[in-house]
Amino acid sequence: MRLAPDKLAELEEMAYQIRRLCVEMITYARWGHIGGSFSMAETLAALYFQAMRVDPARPHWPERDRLVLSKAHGSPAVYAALALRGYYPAERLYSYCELGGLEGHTDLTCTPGIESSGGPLGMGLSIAAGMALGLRYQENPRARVYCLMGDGELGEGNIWEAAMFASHYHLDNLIGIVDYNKVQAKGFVWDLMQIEPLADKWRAFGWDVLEADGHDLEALVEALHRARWVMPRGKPLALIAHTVKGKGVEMAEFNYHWHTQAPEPEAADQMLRELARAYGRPEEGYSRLPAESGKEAFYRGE
Amino acid sequence: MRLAPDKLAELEEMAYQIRRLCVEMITYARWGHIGGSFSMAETLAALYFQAMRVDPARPHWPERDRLVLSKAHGSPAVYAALALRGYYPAERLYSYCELGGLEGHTDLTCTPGIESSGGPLGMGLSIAAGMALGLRYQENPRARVYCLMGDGELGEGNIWEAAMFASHYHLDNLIGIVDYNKVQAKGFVWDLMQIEPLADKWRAFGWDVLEADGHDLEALVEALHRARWVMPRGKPLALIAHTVKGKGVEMAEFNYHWHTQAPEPEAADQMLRELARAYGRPEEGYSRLPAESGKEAFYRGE
Amino acid sequence: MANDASGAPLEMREVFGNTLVELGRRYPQMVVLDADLNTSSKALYFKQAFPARFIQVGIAEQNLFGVAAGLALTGFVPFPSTFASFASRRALDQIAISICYPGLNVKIPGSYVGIPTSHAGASHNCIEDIAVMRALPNLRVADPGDNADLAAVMRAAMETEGPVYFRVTRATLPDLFGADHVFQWGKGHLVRPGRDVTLYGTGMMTGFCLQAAELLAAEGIGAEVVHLGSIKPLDAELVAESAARTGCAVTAENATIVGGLGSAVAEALAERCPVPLRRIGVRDRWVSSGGIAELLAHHQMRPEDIAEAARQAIRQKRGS
Amino acid sequence: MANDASGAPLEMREVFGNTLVELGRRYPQMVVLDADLNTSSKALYFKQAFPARFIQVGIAEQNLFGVAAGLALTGFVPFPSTFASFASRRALDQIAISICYPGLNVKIPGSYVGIPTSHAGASHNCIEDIAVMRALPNLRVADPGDNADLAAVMRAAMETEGPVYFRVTRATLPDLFGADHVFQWGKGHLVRPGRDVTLYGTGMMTGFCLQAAELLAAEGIGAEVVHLGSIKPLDAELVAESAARTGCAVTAENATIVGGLGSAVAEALAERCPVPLRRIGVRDRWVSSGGIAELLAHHQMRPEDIAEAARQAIRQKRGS
Ligand SMILES: Cc1ncc(C[n+]2csc(CCOP(=O)(O)OP(=O)(O)O)c2C)c(N)n1
Ligand SMILES: Cc1ncc(C[n+]2csc(CCOP(=O)(O)OP(=O)(O)O)c2C)c(N)n1
Ligand SMILES: [Mg+2]
Ligand SMILES: [Mg+2]
Repeated sequence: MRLAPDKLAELEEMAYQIRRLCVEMITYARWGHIGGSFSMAETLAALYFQAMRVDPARPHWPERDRLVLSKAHGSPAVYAALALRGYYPAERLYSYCELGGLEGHTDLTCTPGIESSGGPLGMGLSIAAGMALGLRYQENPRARVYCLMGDGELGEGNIWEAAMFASHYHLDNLIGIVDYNKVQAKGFVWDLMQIEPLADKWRAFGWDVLEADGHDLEALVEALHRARWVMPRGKPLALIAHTVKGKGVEMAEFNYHWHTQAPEPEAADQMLRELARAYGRPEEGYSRLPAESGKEAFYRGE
Repeated sequence: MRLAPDKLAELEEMAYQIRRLCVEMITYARWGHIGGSFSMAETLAALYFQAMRVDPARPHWPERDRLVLSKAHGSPAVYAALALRGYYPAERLYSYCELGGLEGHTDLTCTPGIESSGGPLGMGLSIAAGMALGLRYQENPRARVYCLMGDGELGEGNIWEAAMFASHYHLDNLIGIVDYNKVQAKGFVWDLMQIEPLADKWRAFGWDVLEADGHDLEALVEALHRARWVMPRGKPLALIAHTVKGKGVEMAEFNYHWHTQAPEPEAADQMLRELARAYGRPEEGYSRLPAESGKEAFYRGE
Repeated sequence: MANDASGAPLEMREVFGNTLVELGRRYPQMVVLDADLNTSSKALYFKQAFPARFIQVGIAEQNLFGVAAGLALTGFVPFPSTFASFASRRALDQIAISICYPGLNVKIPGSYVGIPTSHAGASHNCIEDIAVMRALPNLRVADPGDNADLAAVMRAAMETEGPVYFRVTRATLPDLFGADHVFQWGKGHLVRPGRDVTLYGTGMMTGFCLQAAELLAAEGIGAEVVHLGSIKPLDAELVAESAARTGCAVTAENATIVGGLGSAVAEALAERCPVPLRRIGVRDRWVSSGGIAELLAHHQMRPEDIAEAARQAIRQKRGS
Repeated sequence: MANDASGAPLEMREVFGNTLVELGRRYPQMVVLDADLNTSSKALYFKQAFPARFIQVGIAEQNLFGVAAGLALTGFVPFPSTFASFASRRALDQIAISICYPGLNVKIPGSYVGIPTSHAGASHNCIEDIAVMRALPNLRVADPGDNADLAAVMRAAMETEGPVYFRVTRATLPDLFGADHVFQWGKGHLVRPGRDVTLYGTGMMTGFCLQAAELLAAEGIGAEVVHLGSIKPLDAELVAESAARTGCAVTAENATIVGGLGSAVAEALAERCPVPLRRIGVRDRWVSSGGIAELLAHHQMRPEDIAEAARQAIRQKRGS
C-alpha cells in the first residue's frame, strides 16, 4: 500500500485545512477544543479522504463506512473534515455553537455525516460496536465502523465494557482508533491516570493492535489499510495513533492549557500564520470578528 | 506458610458451617443466592479465620482489615462467616431478608462486620480502593483491604476504572479476589461475556496476579499469605480463585439455575444431608418452616 | 395472553416475555438485548423464539444501552432489557445522551420495580425510576396497570417512533382492562366514577386505588379512580377535569413520591385546577428487604392508606 | 470572598474554589477528588493549597464516587468534584447505593449547571440534576442564589453529617445576600415582600425573580420573592405561608421544570395550600448549544418570562 505523491499531497492539504478551519471556527464561536482537534487532523484526513467509503451526496447510504467520534469534543475537526469532503459548505462552520448551528458536541440529528450524538466521554465505542453488530446482521460485509477515542477517555469503564463486548462478538468490522496525544484536560495522561501498558490492555481485551505515528500520513494510510484488508480475522482492531496534543501550533503542543481554550483573535492570527508557514502556504491571518453571542458579560473566562 | 493440621481442620469446619448456614438462611428466607455463596465458602473461611486481622468485639477498630463484598448478593456466606466469627449470634441469620433483619444485599449500617453497602455489581473495588487510599493517608500500614468480586461482575466497566486507579496510586494494601466460579446469573461466563485472558487483563491494568484453587484451603492460605506479606511492592494484587459455582452440592454445581433460587424445604434437606456426608459429619436435615413473609401469594416463582 | 392455560392470571413478567415474542413475530427489525437477567425478566422467551435476534451483553449496563443506540442507528428496534434500577441509575448517561437526546428508536423495559422486588432490598427495589426517566426530554414513560395494559403499552411502544421507558412489576396483578384494551400515549382511563375525591393510580397501584374506593364506598364516600398508565405524556386534561369535579385528589404509585406520578399530577393540577392532593408511594426512604405485605404496610402504601389519604384530602377540601 | 481584589463580583466557581480552601484549612479530614476538570471547576485552588489532600481520579466518574465512598468509610469528608451532568447521570448508581443508601458523609458539588454552560450543548448543560438528585432518599440538595449563599451552603454541607448535593453555576451572579448570610437546611428566604403573587426562585433564577418583581412593580403588581436555596429539604411552611398570602405563584429554576424545584413547590402547595402555579425553567427539551442570552430567550427563562407567568397565575387566581 504505497500512496501516490499527489494523493499524499492532497491528504496533507486536508490536514492543513482541518487545522486552519478549526482555528477559524473555534475563534469565531469563542469556544472549542483546539488541542484534541489538531491531534486528529492527519487521522481524519486519512479516514475521510482515503480509507473510508462515504458519499457526501448520500449521507445515509446503507453501505457507507461510519465514524463514531467518541471524543465528541473534537467535533471541530470532524465538522471541518466533513465540510472539506463536501457534506456542506465551509461557511456552515461559523455556526459552530450557535443556536440552531453546529452543536458544540456532535449531534447526529442536525449535521449530515455525523453518526452519533455525544459529549460525555466513554460512550462511543459501545455505539460503534452496536453499529458493527447491526451491519453484520444486515449482511453488509463491506461497511466498516471506525471509532475515535481520546487517551484520557480510556479511563472510562464504559470503553472497556464495549471492548469486551466487541471481541466477544468477533466484530472484525470495527476499528477503534486511540488518539494517543498524551494529554487529557488538565495534564499529562501518565500524571492524571496512567493507561499504559496500552497495547497490552487492548490485547487482554481480545483485540488486535496496530500502532502508528498519527501525524505520519503514509504510516496512517498503511495502518488503516492493514486494519481494513489484512487484519480482520475475527477480532476487532485497535489502532493506537501516537500523536501530539495541539500538533501544528507550537504554543498548543502538549500543552493542556489549550485543551479547551478559544484563541483571542490575535492568538488565532498567530496560529494561522504559523500553520501556513509550516505547510509552506501563503500566510493568511485571522480576519473575522468573533460572534456576538460569545461576548456576553454573563460568560467569562476560559 | 504451612497450616497446622488442627488449623486446617478448623477452616474446613468453617467452610462446612458457612455452606450449612447458607442453606438454612436462604431456605428460611425463601430468597438468596446459593451458587455464589457456596463458591466463596473456603475463601471466606481462609479470610475470616486465618488471613484477616479483625476483632468481632471491636467492629470499628481502626486497624482492622476490611472486606468489601462487591458481589453483594453473596451476602449469606459473609453473614454466616461473621456469625461464626462471633460478630453476632447465628440465630440472627434467620432474619435474612426480613424487615429490620439482615439485608438481602449487604448494608453497612445495620450489620456489624459489614464494611460496604451494595447490590449493584461492579462498585465494590472502587470503594475498597478508596478505603486503601484512606488507610494509607492515615499511616495505617498494617490494615489490608480485601475486595471479593464475581467473575460475571468483571463485565462492569466500573471494575476496570477502579483497577486503573488502584495501580496508578500503587495501592499495595489492596487485594482483589475474583471468585472465578465460571458461571454468572444465566449461564457460563464464556458464553455470556468472555473475560479471558483474565490474568492478562489484571496485569495490563497494572496489578500483580496470583491464581489458586479456591476450594483448596492450603492453597488459599498460602496465596493470601503471599498476597499480604511477600508480594506488596507498589502494586495492588489480584488473587484469581478458581472455584465451582454451587460447590458442595451436586445439583447446584456449575448450574446457573441455582444462582438465585431458594430451595424448598425438601431440597434444603437433601442439600444439608449431602453436605454432612461429604464433610463426614452426622447427617442433619432441614427442620424449620420457612418464614411467613416469604409465602405471600403476591410473590411467586424463582 | 393475560392468563395461563389453567385460567389463572399470569405474572406480569410472563406477559412481558410473551409480548416480546408476539412483537418479534410481527416486527423483524426488533431485537432484544439482555444484561444477564433474561430468566428473571422473561426476555428469555424472546431468546428461545428468536435466538438470532437476542443479544447477550453480560453484566455491563452502560454497554447495553450504548449497543442499543448503535443498533437503532442501523435500523433495528432494540429492547435493551435489565432491572429498572440498573437502567435508571447505572446507565442514565447512556440512555440520556446516546439515546434520548437524538431521539433514537429504543424501547426500554424496567423490570422489578418497587415494593414487589421485596427481598433484594434497597439496591433492587427501584423507586426513583419514574422521577429520573420523567426528567429526560424526548422519553415517553409508562407504568401499566395490568397484563392487558402492559401488552398494549408494548405494542404502542413499538408503533411509536422514538425512545420509550416502561415498567414491569414482578407481581401478579388483578385484571383492570379487557383483552380489547387500547393504550394511547397521553390518555388516562377513568376506571370508576365518583364525586368526592379522585384517586389517580399508575402501575400496580391503580388496583389498590380501586380497593380503596371500595373501602370509601362503604363509608358513603364516592371515589373516582383514574388510571394514568401513560405518565409522560400525562393526560393533564383528564386529570384536571376529574379534579374539577371532585375537588380533591390522591395519587398512588409503586415508587418514591418525590418527582414521580404524584409530582406530575401536582404539576398539572397547579397549572389547571389547584385542589388538595395527597401522594401515596414510598415516602422518600430506601426500601430495605422485607416481605411484600410487610413492606406495603411499612411504607403505608396499602388500599387502606390510600383511603385514609382520601379522607384527609376531603377534609382539607372542606376546610376542616 | 464574593468579590475580587478590584471589587468586581467573582464568578461562582471562584467562590467554590476559594471556599474549598477555606474549609480545607478548618477541616483536616476534608479531601477533594477530581475527574480531570479542576481548572474548570476551580477545585484547582484546593489542589494548590493542599496537594496531599487532592486526589485525581482521571476521567472515570463511577470510580470518583466509589473512591469517595471508601474514603468516607475511613473517616474522611470527600468532595468528589465533576460537572453536574456526570455526577447526576454517569455515576448515579454509585451516588445512590454506595453513598446515599448508607448515608455516607460525602459532599457532591455539581458544576456547570443549566443554561450558562451554553456552548457545550445538551450533554453538558445539565438540566435534570435537581429532579434526579431530589429522588434519592437521604440526600440533601441545594442550589445557592449568589456567592454568599454558595459559601454558606458549603459550610453547612461540611457541618451536616450525611450526603449533600449542591449546584455551582458557571456565571457571575448579582449579590442577594450580605457576608453575614446564613444558610440553613429547610429554610427559605423571603427576599422581597409582595401580596399579589409569589415568585419562588432557586439558584441563579432568584436574581431573575427579583428583576421580574421590578417589572411587575412597574405595573402595580406586588410580587413576593422567596429564595429556596435548600431544595431538599424544602421550606414547605414558608412556601405555603407565602402562597396563602398571595394566592398564586411562579417557580423559577435553571433546570428542567419536570421534577425539579417547580415540582417540589407544586407538591408542597398541593398538600398545604393549593393555588395556581406556573413553572419557569427548561420546558422539557434538551438545551443545545448557543449564547446564554439567546438560550435564555429561547427557553423563555428571562425575567420578562417570569413576569408573564406571574400575570398568568394572577389571572388564573382571579378566575379570568
Ligand atoms: C464523562 C465525561 N467526563 C468529563 C468530561 C469533560 N472533558 C471533556 S474533554 C476531557 C478531556 C479528554 O481528554 P482526552 O480523552 O485525552 O481527549 P483529547 O486529548 O483528545 O482532547 C474532559 C475531561 C466529559 N466530556 N465527559
Ligand atoms: C449492576 C448489576 N447488574 C445486574 C445485577 C443482577 N445480578 C445479580 S447477581 C448476577 C450475576 C453475578 O454473576 P457473578 O459475578 O459471576 O457472581 P457469582 O457467580 O459469584 O454469583 C446478576 C446479573 C446486579 N446485581 N447488578
Ligand atoms: Mg488526550
Ligand atoms: Mg460467577
